[in-house]
Amino acid sequence: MGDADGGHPMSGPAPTSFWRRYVFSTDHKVIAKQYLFTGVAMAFVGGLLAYVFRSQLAWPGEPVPGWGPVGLDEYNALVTLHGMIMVFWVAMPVLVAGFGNLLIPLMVGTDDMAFPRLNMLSFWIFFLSTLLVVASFFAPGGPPGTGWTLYPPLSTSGMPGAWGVDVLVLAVALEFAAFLMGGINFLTTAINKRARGMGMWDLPLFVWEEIIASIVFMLSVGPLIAGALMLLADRHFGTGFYDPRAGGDPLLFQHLFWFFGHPEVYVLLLPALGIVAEIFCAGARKTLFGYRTIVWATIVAGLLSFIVWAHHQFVAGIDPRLAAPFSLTTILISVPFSITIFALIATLWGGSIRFSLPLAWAVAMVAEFLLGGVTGIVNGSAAADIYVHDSYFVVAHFHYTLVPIALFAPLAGFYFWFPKMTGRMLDARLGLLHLVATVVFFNVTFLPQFALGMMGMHRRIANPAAFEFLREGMPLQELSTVGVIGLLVSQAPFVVNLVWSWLRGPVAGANPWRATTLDWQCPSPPPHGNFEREVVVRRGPYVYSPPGSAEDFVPQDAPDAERAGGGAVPSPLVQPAE
Amino acid sequence: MPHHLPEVASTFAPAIDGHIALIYVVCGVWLAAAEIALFWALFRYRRGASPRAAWMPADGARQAAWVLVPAAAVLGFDLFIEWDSARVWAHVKERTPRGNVEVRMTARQFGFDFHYPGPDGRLGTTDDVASRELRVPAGRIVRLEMESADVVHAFYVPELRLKQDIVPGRRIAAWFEPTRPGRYTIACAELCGVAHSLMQAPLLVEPVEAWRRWATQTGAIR
Amino acid sequence: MSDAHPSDRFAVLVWAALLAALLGSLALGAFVPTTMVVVWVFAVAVLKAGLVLYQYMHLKHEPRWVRLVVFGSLAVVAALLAGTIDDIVVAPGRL
Amino acid sequence: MQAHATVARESTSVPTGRVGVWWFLASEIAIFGGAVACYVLFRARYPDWADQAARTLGWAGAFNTAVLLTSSLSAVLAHHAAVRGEAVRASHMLRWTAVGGLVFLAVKVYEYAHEISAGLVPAQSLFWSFYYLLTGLHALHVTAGIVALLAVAASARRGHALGRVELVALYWHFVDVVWIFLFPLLYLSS
Repeated sequence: MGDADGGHPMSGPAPTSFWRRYVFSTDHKVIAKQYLFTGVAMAFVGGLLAYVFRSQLAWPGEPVPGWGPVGLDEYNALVTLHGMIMVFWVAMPVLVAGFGNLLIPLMVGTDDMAFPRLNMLSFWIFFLSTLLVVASFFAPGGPPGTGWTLYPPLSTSGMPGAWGVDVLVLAVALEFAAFLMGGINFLTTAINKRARGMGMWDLPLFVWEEIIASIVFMLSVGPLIAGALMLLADRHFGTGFYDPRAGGDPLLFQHLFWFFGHPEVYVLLLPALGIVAEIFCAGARKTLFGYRTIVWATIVAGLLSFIVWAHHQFVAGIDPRLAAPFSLTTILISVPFSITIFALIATLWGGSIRFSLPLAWAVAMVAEFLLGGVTGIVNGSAAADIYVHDSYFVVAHFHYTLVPIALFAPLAGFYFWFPKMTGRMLDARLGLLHLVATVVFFNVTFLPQFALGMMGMHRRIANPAAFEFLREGMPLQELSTVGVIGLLVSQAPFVVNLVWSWLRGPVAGANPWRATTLDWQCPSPPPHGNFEREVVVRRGPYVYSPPGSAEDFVPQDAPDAERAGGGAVPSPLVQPAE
Repeated sequence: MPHHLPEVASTFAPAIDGHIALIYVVCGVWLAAAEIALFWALFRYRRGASPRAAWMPADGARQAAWVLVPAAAVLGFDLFIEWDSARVWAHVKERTPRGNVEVRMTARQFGFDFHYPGPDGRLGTTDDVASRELRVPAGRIVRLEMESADVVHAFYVPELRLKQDIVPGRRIAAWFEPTRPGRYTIACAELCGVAHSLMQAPLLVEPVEAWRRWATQTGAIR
Repeated sequence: MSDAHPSDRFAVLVWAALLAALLGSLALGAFVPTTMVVVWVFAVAVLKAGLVLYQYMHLKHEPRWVRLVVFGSLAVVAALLAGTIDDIVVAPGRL
Repeated sequence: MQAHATVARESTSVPTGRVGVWWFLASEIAIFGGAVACYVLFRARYPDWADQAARTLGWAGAFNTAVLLTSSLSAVLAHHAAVRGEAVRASHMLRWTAVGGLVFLAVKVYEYAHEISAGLVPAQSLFWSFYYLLTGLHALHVTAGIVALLAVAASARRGHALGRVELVALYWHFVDVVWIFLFPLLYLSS
């Protein structure tokens, strides 16, 4: 078959008009920035929602400055949209689409994604879904108040706002479509557009994590798309998929939702671990410890993630006998992730660690995520879940996992790749202030929630003081609310640093962190088409401090002869047979 | 060790608290070990003290062992926790013993309705006695058969350490044996609509004689 | 690549086999649907799907990982089925 | 600064377009698989659905299966023509495939009209809810397939991007395979 039309023509001449360069661009770097800024903007929206309902929790009934009194249905809607926005419109775009689009083509040494037009389409469908989710605030009949889990029959009865749920489900469906297209692009690019000489085992770990995350997302979202269609049909066409009176079963949606829900949190965790791995290696000047062990552990975790979902439903009405297998698989899945975390720590062991902001953020991510991970064992064990299910212990657990994943890791990635994106360095002093304030207020916000959870506080209640057993917890509520306010305010130095450094920050060269992966072997910011010469990969991704070499790093595509002292560098990984 | 736990008021509450304590101990040790390893590596191998990083070539079995052995230990502890969890879970959830007191409960949007068997001693008959409050004897097994009239609700009493969602279209049983007389609160732990935050009902645990006097006087039981 | 493509005549043969299988399943459909008949009907359906996948979609000539992609997604759906059978089919406590 | 355009590389033996289509079909398998799994679960729960399934037009389903199988044949012939570089024949065969799709939709519309007039609407019972969900979702995919077939047929006629003939044929075969399972599940189990 003629290869002329099989392979995609290389990215054509650089676009010139403003619209083609910045708005309707097919350049993966521009699309990455579009995803990142949409995600960051929605993070402030999600954060402000949290400020409002946390203020209601700390001082029930008092009008919240900047919002006014929070009614009961309003509270439910704030909680619902906070959950939806933070997962689907902050974590997914920033972690999967933002960093994925920015780094995959650069790291595999190619000019752009496999299907550039599909990539552009995926962003604009995502942008439409962002408008829709914001529109669901003002939908006739009020915003949706069903929790981000949208459990029927609550979500299929007309009670919580006539159109709010429909607009929200449509927004989520469009978001799924956008990420299916993105996933196909990521997989095809990583599989088929690798530079010459780059075998699958020479891919940086970040690319592996994005590949596995895309596969897990793509295969787990399918049944929920069918479930969402059934939900909309129940709301509008009088079908009874989830209506027991018509023979349907509300538990069906719970199973479909969590069959997607739990793999989804791993889809977010994997890119974060990838970002941390890249930064640890560059920071410690040391080869990633157990590269293949981590890749295989991540693949096993991806497979296991499809059979753990019912730990969200131990006491939700499923057959008690189902709890044993799911509790076992849930506890088992902590093993592959403990392998990855041990390997990341072992990467630092024996290194020559340079303090830098990205490394500080990556260490903060791992340190805080560990606490999130171990509290997962409490929820994963069926017996303990009898008490902690739907309690603030669960809320504290998933914030101790998701905030390190969706805030600390992307910030580590942002401080690390900002020089590559813009050609400028971020200011270290502002960065350190931002880091310390964020970590302190994060703990002030969520440590008290562990205590509230153990005290028995159950989720999604607007007024804890209405329950006698929660009255003595009110000081903890106020502490947690002060924490949220502090967390929001401590993002100010970051925004200042971002804007100031982009305009007038010190110029960063092509490789400020002296890293070995291909994304650092092209100019900052990379031109349209990324690499000026054909990239030929000669060694694995993490050749740091090889013996007998003056430089403490050897880029993946560096010619063999270039190394001081001649002689081929002993590649720590399989020399790609070409 | 688990902190801030409410008082114990049911027979299986100590088992659940004990299981949570076991997880705190095991996971606490692993957490401390990992955090210490992380921050010790940062300090010990800082650039000043370690000008050149070690060279660890391709990950052979020996290198992988450094990570697989601790992971195997994690697996071992996990399985131990899982064994203990299964034991407690089976005791609390997988069996619902015949209760000395049988009560049927219907949860609906924003309240709990309790039905006692009534003089004929059988539930579901016309002489059932309805009540907005669950009143039970201490030291006796109470068996609840729960249904929902509209959306998903949950029966939750912190002091009993008991939580059970109720899905419409199913009759779900739960049991507990209260130990300490007193007034407790039943709350709905599953988001069920606008006034979910206000949905609660009183639970009164009385000594057996006082309870029997009340029950026979109101005809709640035979 | 072009030699890997069987001739048009072979494609017509596969088509004939597919139609024959269809008639087979119709014939089976006439019987009282005992479990055996149902099993046979689905066996025919799997045979037809196999023919289309392997012959028409050239899954036979694709590298192993492409087959893994197809059967992997089927395995995921099977995992969903296995985990929900007890709750949806048996549905203990169902009114 | 226009970077030196590196040659269009394909790291594996599978062309990039086909890698993308196989992943797309994998996500479609998950969607249809999820919907069919829910239907199968409820069929196992309510054996009495068999007599409701009897009210479907078995002959129409069988005829439609034959139509889709035939249009799969014309899709393969189109792909073979494209491989041999016969642009006009490939485009011609793709059009016949699209015609097959239109015939399928016509029969579906007739079926729906017949069923709705007999009062068998989605809300009539859970079986019919699933019937409309599954056949409706499939019909949407057939419609999208017809549009794609005609688009590729038009560009193929000018000999442009003959590689896409195989990609749209792959998608069409997938739509056929889904129907191969929907037919016994919905029609034959009477």
